[in-house]
Amino acid sequence: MSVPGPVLPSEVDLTTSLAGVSLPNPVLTASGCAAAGRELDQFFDVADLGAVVTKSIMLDPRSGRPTPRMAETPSGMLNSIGLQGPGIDGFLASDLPWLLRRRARPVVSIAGSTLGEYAELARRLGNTPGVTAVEVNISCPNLENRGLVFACDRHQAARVISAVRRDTPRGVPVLAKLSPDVTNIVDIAESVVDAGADGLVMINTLLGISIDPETMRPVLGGVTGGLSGPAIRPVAVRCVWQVHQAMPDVPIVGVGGIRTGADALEFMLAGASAVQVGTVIFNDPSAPTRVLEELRVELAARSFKAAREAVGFAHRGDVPR
Amino acid sequence: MSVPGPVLPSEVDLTTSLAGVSLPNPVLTASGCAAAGRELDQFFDVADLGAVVTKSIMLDPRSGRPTPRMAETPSGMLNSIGLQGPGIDGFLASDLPWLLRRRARPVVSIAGSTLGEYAELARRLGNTPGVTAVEVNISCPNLENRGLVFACDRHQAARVISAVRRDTPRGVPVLAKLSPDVTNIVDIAESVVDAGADGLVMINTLLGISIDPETMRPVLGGVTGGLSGPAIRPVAVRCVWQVHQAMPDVPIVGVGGIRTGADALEFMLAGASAVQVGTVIFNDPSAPTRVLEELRVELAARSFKAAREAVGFAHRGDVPR
Amino acid sequence: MTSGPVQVTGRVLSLKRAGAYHHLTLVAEGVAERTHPGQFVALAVGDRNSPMLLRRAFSIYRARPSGAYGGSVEVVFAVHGAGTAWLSQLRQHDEVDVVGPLGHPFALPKQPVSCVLVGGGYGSAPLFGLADRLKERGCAVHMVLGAATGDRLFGALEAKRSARSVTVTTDDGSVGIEGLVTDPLPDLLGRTGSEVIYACGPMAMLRAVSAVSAEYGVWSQCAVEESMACGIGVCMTCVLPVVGDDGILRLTRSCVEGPVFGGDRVLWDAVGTVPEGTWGAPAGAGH
Amino acid sequence: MTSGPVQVTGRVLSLKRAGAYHHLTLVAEGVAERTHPGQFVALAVGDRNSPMLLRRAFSIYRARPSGAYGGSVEVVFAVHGAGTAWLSQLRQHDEVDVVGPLGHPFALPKQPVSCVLVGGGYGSAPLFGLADRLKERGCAVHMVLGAATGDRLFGALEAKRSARSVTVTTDDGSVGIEGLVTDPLPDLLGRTGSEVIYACGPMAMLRAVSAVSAEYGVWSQCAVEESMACGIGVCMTCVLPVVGDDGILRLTRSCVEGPVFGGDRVLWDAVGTVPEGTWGAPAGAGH
Ligand SMILES: Cc1cc2nc3c(=O)[nH]c(=O)nc-3n(C[C@H](O)[C@H](O)[C@H](O)COP(=O)(O)OP(=O)(O)OC[C@H]3O[C@@H](n4cnc5c(N)ncnc54)[C@H](O)[C@@H]3O)c2cc1C
Ligand SMILES: Cc1cc2nc3c(=O)[nH]c(=O)nc-3n(C[C@H](O)[C@H](O)[C@H](O)COP(=O)(O)OP(=O)(O)OC[C@H]3O[C@@H](n4cnc5c(N)ncnc54)[C@H](O)[C@@H]3O)c2cc1C
Ligand SMILES: Cc1cc2nc3c(=O)[nH]c(=O)nc-3n(C[C@H](O)[C@H](O)[C@H](O)COP(=O)(O)O)c2cc1C
Ligand SMILES: Cc1cc2nc3c(=O)[nH]c(=O)nc-3n(C[C@H](O)[C@H](O)[C@H](O)COP(=O)(O)O)c2cc1C
Ligand code: FES
Ligand code: FES
Repeated sequence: MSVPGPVLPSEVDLTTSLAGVSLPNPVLTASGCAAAGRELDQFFDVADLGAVVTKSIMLDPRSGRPTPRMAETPSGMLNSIGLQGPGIDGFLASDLPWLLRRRARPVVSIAGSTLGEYAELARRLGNTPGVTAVEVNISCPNLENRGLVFACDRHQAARVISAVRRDTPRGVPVLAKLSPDVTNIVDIAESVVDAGADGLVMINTLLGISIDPETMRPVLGGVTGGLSGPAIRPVAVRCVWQVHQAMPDVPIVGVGGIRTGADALEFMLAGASAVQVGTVIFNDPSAPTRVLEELRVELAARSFKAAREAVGFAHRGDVPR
Repeated sequence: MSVPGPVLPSEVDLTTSLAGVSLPNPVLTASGCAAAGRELDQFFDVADLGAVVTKSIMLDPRSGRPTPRMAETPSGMLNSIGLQGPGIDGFLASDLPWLLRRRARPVVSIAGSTLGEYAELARRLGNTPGVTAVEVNISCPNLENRGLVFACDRHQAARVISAVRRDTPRGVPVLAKLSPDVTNIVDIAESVVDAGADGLVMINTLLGISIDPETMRPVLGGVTGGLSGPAIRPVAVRCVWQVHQAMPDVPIVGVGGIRTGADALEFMLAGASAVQVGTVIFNDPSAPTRVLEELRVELAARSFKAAREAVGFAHRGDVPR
Repeated sequence: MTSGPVQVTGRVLSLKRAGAYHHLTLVAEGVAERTHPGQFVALAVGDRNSPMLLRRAFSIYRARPSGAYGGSVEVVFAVHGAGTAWLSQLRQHDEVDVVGPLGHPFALPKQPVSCVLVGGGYGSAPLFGLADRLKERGCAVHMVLGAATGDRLFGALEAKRSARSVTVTTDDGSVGIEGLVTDPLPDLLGRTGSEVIYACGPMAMLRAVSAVSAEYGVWSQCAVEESMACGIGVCMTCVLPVVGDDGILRLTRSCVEGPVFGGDRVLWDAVGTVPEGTWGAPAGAGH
Repeated sequence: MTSGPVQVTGRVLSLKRAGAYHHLTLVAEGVAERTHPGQFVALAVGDRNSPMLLRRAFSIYRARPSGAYGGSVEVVFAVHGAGTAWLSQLRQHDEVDVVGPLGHPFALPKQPVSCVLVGGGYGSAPLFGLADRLKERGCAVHMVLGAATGDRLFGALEAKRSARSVTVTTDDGSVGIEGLVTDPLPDLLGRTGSEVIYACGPMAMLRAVSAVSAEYGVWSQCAVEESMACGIGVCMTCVLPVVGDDGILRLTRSCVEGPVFGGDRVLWDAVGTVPEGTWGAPAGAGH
């Protein structure tokens, strides 16, 4: 680590490298919590972030699930949006050009119901300049395999990633976003890395249910939903820790319940090179840039001259307790 | 359901049946959150509860893990106690007789590191009168199988349950306590039921990590810990829902983040015949009896004349939304 | 007038009871000058570690760009769950994080026509600012305020100062006419020759108002209340089935494209479903 | 005197600054009459939905079984994290759920011997009640209070009224003698012929006090501060290695079997480990 000594927050080098692509800083938005950046740009300049991760985009327009689509839970929430969106054509026509005009770095999240859809999405994106990275949301039911979620099966997960990797230009990293709802996250991580993932994003939401005390039926139109927010942070940090421990050289983007710069630092210490702010944006639309500024202060307070030095720091046995 | 109409809380029939054993009410303590009942008896009469579930007991005395053993997290906590306890002899000599003298109904939780240990524990308990039920904590590392947790493998889980069932007297139900850290909870549930489990307890804690911002190392002496508390409630309710949906006739005890009577009702609506109050005891030592009284009021407010009628109610499609 | 929302730390100037409701005045710089009637604010509830992550949305009752203490916004709310319970415990000078103004305001008629403003419960709150604007344009304003019980009426007295005529209904008849807020509408439309109905209140009321306006061939503007996680358009939780200007039925975000919609554009009966024909609906999806 | 803890809804009677600390007085029925010096209370922080589930433990500074407003307990605390920050924002009449008194109190000598009471930072709080009891038994009381800086000393003035002699140390020398609280001990033990040391403060201080008492052959009673999830003995988080009366080394709950332990019974250097030979330790376990 850096020689201990007073470091000013303004002096901290925040640049990070995301599987070969360099970013001005390690704070990103989480997919589905920032749409395509436009609305947040009313609260801060989206180009100030390391990158903007878009809502997962599918091949065709999607209506999503019936409402209610959310339930608040202790320090978290459940959502069941069902990937509502304009489809890849609408996205490429409107959202992506806007992000590029604003000089933001777009990480495009893609989702599919079949292997073929993922491949087709990768091809369409591959022909489009300006994409900083592709994030592959594999927490989707596989319609060709009894609706089992791709991310919950090492082979299905690997097939998606290798299909996407094949059709994505060399310089554009492919990031696999993993689900925590598995017996062995390291096993899935190894499988997608073997299949060509340049980095990992952890974690997607946990499957949950909330029952409405008035109707006495599940709150969500979709019955089950994804649990997110600070409630799940210990699970997310654990996933990052385990996978970094097993594969210290694989870049990891940490996500799950980040509310403050201290939370972001926790993920970096556990092994994340970058982080994403998700649900907390609903609580505080300025959260991504606030977290970034707080992270800078936290790093300086611990005499880190560069954010990179903090990555995986908690694994080093030589640190005195 | 009962004919809608005003029901007084005092009129609600709270009796429940736990895999054949009848209990005066459906509110229990969660293993490891109530020791063996003695300390809580200072705050309420432990015989007022449906049952007292003891801290998981092992064959031999156990020192447990080094401290720190806890970390507070948003609406939850991590613990890594490491099953500290007196061993079965100490338990049978002191804790069990005390519970019986107090006329409480003891559900004895057992834990082992090998199949043989579980079997031996069952034999020792089988010879002891007064045990209301045996709860089998299978969220332990299997020392004979690379330390893999029994509850995370359908075969290992089933082997433990069938060994315990074999040596437990007929009239004493064997309850399998499941871990949520699996890809498919229904699969594990089916496997242990096939192996002879008379009922299921869901859920044990989720695996998590918290990193200390000061030392920049994991807070817990044991590095990873179990996440519990209201934060995990949506995951616990989901597990109960899924398993009740798949096996509506298998008795389920719901546990995970219950703080109020409304929370207890949520578990019952999802399919639990009884519930356990755990972490919230640390927040409020009177919580088990408070939850019981609140549950009574919630049931009456919904015109349930008996707690039994609420079990699985949220699954009934005919309920108007 | 500046547009787009701001995020500011508001301070409680006052919190008063108003019948069954609470009337909260927040000093919140920059919000009032941007506000148009029908817009709302989203308030964070609890402190920085609050277990309640989602903001609570409230219609703006009054917005004063400047005052002795700086610009302020006022909301009227009912205690419903833990978030509004927290708000009801606020004390003077306490801080509340405010995002606003949010959403699409009521559209105003170009001509000085007669208008009927219908409010259910606290739904009357945004109608007073609207009434002022309409009167500035020379419109005649008639108000119909309804509630389940008398203490859940909001602003009936103020309405007398604001509107040319005021009709009050309660379900239990404790105040005004016994019945629903829509009962007097046909008669009032006829008597006043009104060409627009503005409405804010529960979904069932909005659906009924839309039906009346369809039947009587008047234009309607309804402010809806859907569960919102973000209030700013990024989460997609707050959608309902709305037919766009292009005739296409979409699940439309009520926080940014609403909360005010033309009553004829919303498929009221299909709220909570994905109706057949919705843009992007899975083939053969019903509900 | 009744024994065993109670759980009651306390009410804030006052909250005052005391140097770097806050001095909180709670009206809490039934707690004071059960309290012995060295015991503590566990306070719930936040409201019924608080994201902070674990109670915070505080030594009882004063306990008055009755008063103008009923029985009260007083604690002195430093703002450390979110829970103590919440406590520091309490206002008069606010409610706080109190469980107490908890834990094993200081053991009192049977003979009227001379005693040295050592307090580090807010650790001096429980020593005043102790001093009163000791004096009732005819013991001479000498106090040594230390802290990092002057504003972190608690009760130095009160000590002058309470004790026969008072020695004050600060790490920075801003008040009293520059140095550690243990520095004056050898001299004081010699001068006063004391046979017991009572101590409350950080672990490192308690370890040093125990070493001094071992060296000088005096008995010591140390009140420890381990992270506690429940405070009542059900969770097993608060353990530390202690040798029992039977000579067996166990990981012992500091909330019920402590917080006061004989200084010679605690393996101070092994806190945070499972030392070889601990009852139930896995064979060959070191740390
Ligand atoms: C555009 C808009 C304007 C509104 N204006 C007002 C107003 O002027 N006065 C007023 O009293 N209420 C108004 N509401 C409703 C108000 O937002 C809810 O009563 C409030 O969010 C309930 O929060 P709670 O914590 O008390 O309830 P809880 O049930 O604990 O809330 C849990 C979650 O559900 C959401 N929720 C619950 N009920 C509603 C609801 N009716 N509408 C939307 N979200 C809900 C909450 O925002 C929260 O995220 C408005 C809602 C919207 C969308
Ligand atoms: C028997 C006993 C007596 C105590 N007496 C006093 C006293 O008189 N005055 C005083 O200021 N403090 C005292 N403490 C310490 C006090 O409990 C902690 O400062 C307080 O819990 C910190 O809470 P927080 O929310 O501010 O910090 P956080 O760091 O946010 O707390 C997180 C968790 O860690 C626990 N924790 C953090 N620090 C400590 C600590 N030092 N000791 C135990 N648990 C900790 C908290 O209880 C909580 O569960 C005592 C502790 C014990 C065990
Ligand atoms: C409303 C909502 C919508 C989401 N949509 C997506 C999505 O489209 N694709 C995806 O990969 N993750 C999606 N997520 C998951 C988040 O990106 C993130 O992985 C998860 O919420 C955990 O992070 P958080 O706790 O910071 O929100 C969504 C989460 C929420 C709350
Ligand atoms: C401190 C602590 C100790 C626990 N010990 C055990 C145990 O010994 N055996 C067991 O089966 N579960 C144990 N658990 C898990 C609980 O019984 C329960 O399954 C889990 O905490 C979820 O419920 P809760 O959120 O209500 O606490 C423990 C939990 C905690 C917090
Ligand atoms: S509330 Fe989030 S998009 Fe409307
Ligand atoms: S704090 Fe729970 S046993 Fe001591």
